[in-house]
Amino acid sequence: MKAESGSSAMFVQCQGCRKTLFATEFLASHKVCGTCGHHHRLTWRERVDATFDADTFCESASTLVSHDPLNFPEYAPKYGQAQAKTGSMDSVTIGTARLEGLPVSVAVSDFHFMGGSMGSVAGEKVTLALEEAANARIPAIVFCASGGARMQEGILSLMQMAKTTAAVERCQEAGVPFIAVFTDPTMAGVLASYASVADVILSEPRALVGFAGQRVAKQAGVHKAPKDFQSAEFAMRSGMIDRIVPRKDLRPTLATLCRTLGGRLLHGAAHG
Amino acid sequence: MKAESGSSAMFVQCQGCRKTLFATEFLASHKVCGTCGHHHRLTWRERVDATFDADTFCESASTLVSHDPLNFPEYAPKYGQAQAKTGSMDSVTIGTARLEGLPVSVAVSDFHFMGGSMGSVAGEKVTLALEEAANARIPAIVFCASGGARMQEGILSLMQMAKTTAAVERCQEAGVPFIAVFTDPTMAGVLASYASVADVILSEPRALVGFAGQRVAKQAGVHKAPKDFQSAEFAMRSGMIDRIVPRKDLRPTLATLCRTLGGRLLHGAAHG
Amino acid sequence: MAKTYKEWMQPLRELEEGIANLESLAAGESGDKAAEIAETIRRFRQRRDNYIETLFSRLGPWERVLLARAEQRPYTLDYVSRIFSEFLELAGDRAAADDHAIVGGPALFQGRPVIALGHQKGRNLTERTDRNYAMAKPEGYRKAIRLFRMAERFRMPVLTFVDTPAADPGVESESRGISEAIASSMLEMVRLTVPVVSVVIGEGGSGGALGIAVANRVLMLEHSIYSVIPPEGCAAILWRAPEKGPQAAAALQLTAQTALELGVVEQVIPEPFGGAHRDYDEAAAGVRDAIALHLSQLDAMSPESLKADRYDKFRRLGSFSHQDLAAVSVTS
Amino acid sequence: MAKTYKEWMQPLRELEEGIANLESLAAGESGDKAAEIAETIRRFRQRRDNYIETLFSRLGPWERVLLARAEQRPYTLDYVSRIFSEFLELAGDRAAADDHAIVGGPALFQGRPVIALGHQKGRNLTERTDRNYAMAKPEGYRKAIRLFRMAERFRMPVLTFVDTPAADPGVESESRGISEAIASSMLEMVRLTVPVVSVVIGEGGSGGALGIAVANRVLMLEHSIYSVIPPEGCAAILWRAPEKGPQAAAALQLTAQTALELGVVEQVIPEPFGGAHRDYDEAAAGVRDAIALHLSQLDAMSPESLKADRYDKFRRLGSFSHQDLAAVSVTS
Ligand SMILES: [Zn+2]
Ligand SMILES: [Zn+2]
Repeated sequence: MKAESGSSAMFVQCQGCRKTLFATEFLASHKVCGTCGHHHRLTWRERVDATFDADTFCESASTLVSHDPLNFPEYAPKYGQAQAKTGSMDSVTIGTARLEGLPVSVAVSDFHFMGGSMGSVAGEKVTLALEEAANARIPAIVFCASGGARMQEGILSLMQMAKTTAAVERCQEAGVPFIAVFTDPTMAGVLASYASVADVILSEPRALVGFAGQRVAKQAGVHKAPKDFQSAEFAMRSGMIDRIVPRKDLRPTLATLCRTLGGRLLHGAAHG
Repeated sequence: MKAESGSSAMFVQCQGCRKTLFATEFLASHKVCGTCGHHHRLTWRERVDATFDADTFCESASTLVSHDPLNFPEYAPKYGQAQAKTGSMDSVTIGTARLEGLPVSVAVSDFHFMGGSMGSVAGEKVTLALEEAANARIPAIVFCASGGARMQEGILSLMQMAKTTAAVERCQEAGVPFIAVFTDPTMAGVLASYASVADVILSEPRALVGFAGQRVAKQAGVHKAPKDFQSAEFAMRSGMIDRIVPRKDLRPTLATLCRTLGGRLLHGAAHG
Repeated sequence: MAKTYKEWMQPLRELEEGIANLESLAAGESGDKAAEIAETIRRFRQRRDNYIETLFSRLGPWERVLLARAEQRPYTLDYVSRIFSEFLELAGDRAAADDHAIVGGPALFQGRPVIALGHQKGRNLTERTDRNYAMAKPEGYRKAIRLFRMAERFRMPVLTFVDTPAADPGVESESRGISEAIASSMLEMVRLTVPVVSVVIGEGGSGGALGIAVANRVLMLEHSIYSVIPPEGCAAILWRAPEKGPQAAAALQLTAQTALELGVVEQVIPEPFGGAHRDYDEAAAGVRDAIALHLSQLDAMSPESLKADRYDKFRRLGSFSHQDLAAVSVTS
Repeated sequence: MAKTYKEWMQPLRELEEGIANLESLAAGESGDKAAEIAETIRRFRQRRDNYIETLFSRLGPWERVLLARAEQRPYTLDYVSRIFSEFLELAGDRAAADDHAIVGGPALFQGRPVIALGHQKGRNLTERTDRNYAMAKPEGYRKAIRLFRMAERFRMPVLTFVDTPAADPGVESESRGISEAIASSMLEMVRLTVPVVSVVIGEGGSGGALGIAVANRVLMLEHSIYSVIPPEGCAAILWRAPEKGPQAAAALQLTAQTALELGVVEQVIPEPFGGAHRDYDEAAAGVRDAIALHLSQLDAMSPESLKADRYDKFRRLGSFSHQDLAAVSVTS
């Protein structure tokens, strides 16, 4: 949007259709364009507000910060700028919340923090959120929004793929459902790890979803791609996504999944 | 072959290249044409002789016969003729044997008995062979040669697919390897049940391997098939087969699989 | 040529149309005239019911095939919407595609979480093409496997609805392993330690049907069929004459009653008067009650015994004996 | 432009050629002349060894990348043929295809059954095309999953060899779920209750490498690399200049030594003098001994603790702290 989120401008311009929209209506629809349906990116707080019961989100591990293990060029200042811009310490925010009254463990990635990239902190927090779900026997809901691994942390960033995937096994062992929601974009190191092995995968419409970034793919000589290559719709056709869910329907859809797949957790193991 | 197996003709004609071959050489190569490599079908006894250590095959359940549960038109006389022609009671022969000294449980389907079709008896015998492998903790080796389910036994034939597949789970639980060998043809109800869930699938070259019989496929409007559609080579390209093994190499290949995948059974559970 | 469903149903349709005409006529009348028409309608309805009764009292094998395939019959989603609440369809095999010939997802059955899935036919050309005539491809069975594993992980009973002429036999299906997919789906069902109930609601067509029907209890609707091969295919192979489907249907004995007698199914669920298609709600209620009954029995079993029970059910099926012994059938 | 392997190795190649020429010269001589040539050869060899020593004592980050990628290096099957007996390659993902970029199968390691698998590069254009430059597609990882499950079922240790620039990023791979396949392969490795040892033998390229390297013990050959992204890709993203690979290589610190210091790998296996490509047998012996050592340690663990050990290994990896606490790295 032209207008900064949280600013008091009366109008914003849609990034999909370029129409001018009333800011109040735009915010009321959680930044979905009433004309073309374009789903604009949300900050983690906007996502929490749009999804979970009011005032139920309880954040944890909020003070974790990366150590810049490689002393990577330009990383420290970029990291500081992202913190200043977003008010968060890193790209992923975790905690517990309620969804239509049901307790859930939550992780939300925020693209506004260095492209939602996954370094040591994001990996640790996703892992903590999945472990919390397994330990507390509540469903895990993870909102993905990431360009991939955070290359400034080198090989340790790559290892977050294995670490977060391993945590999915904890959920599976505990029999708690893990639901991933792909939002624009869900790419590379995040897509190729915990996100793709969720029990259920939902996606917002037209989110970018893919393995190789466009620059990497181009270098590798990818061509003859269909027009909607690396979209949620392409991934859905390819059998990778369960449902493409408009933002306004996400809350009830997630609640239904918690009541069915996670139903046994609520009522005790009455059957089987 | 033009000459009946077991006859004393000096020459046979290859069904692949139509060349005339010396019967002695032909039999010495276990009916593989020395010129074009065509693998002619074997009787169950020829297969046992070609594969296992001499005089180690010990047949079981040899007296099982079908009951013709639907009193299906023409089934009883056809069944009797097949018995008279082959000297077997039904299409599958089972037992135990040794392979390079290693004990194995064996099932061999014989295409000469009503096209190797799987009815109640074949299903029972394959199940018994797999259960024997699981119980005795020895590898199971099954040679497939079948047009599919024996429709004359109606719905009970269909149920043999579930029954034999369930027996595979017994092998998996027991940790004994189950190796299937596809020979010409391995089709339909056999391919779509126990055969396809073997741990390792070997196939003889150019065996017909497919789901729908040609007549059924034609009725369903199958077209634009590649030239080698429903061949072992096509199935191999499609990721369904581990190795295409010429008949002369089957014995050492199977032995290697028994020593590696089944190695633990021989030495006791020394590790892990 | 073998009779079609349309030809077979022609007299009944004429009666129904007559009744409909009279009903619209009656709407414009009052007094004696109205009473007279009402009486005629009553007589026509009686005649229709008598006709149905006669028709169904002497259903031949081929009529049973026509009935099981009738596009008026309720399909999987017709039952699912009536039997479950909160059904949420999930999609994709996580490998290649989503198959619209098989639908499934979590739901609540009488308030309790379950996995429901089944073959889905289409009612018009667009739907039928989209659903591929309920002929599932490998991705359909692989989606089913995903759902079975979910059921196992979350301890949910599995309820499947069977209604397919056969699995898809095309080149793409073959190259993506249709045989492997069916076999793996069966194997996954064998492994389940949760209750599994399957209901054949229309056409139980060979391996494509069995691929999602390896259940503790297999039920069949009264007018459904279950067959190792479509009768036309059987006729094509035996007599090289696909048009001899009716004869093959007779020989194959593909009825619910035969399946019950052979021990293949545990219960035949009665259909509403004149067939399930005449009252979807009543048909669904019958299926719902049957599922509830069998689930309540299966609930008494431990996870291990549910798996063992399923093994034993299929282990017993067959009809044979030792040649030199007294001929005793293993089934029933 | 960044230096190529060929340019970098030019002086060494000239020395080697000189030695080869002298050797063929010597073959035709005898007496004093022969002794004289032998002495020259000796001096040339000495010079070559000194050159190698100098070269390897001050390897820059980019030279390390070139070395790890060198097509003279031994590839997976070169190690497999030297380390195992009775290796039998298995094929197919049982869903769509067989991927020649990953090879694997059962084998005997010092007489004991194991599953061995790894990325396989090609040495000439035909081979490289067939192997897709060791860039595995979904079917490669799904074949690996099949082999992992076999290892679990038959209680065989898993030994993987890592050598890939990256997973295949093409349209087909995307449409068959390359991301899902990599993630599922990692998840399958997480679940294993048998010992797993992975050896990075050349190029450990991002997710494509990690997909078969979730092991209890990850080892790296001295001159192999392991990186979250190829340096050229990193340069393309950071500076929009793929040719700045050398700078990115320096920033990424993709060496075995760094991986060891960060706790990512457990051991760096020394290579023969001048690199693994100068003596395949010696290189393989080093790998064999390292595997034997780690397997003997893992053999002491129960199935459950092997799984827990693997979880803990990756659970620990990361470098962070609470902002308001003393900055203490979690690793090493
Ligand atoms: Zn718009
Ligand atoms: Zn020939």
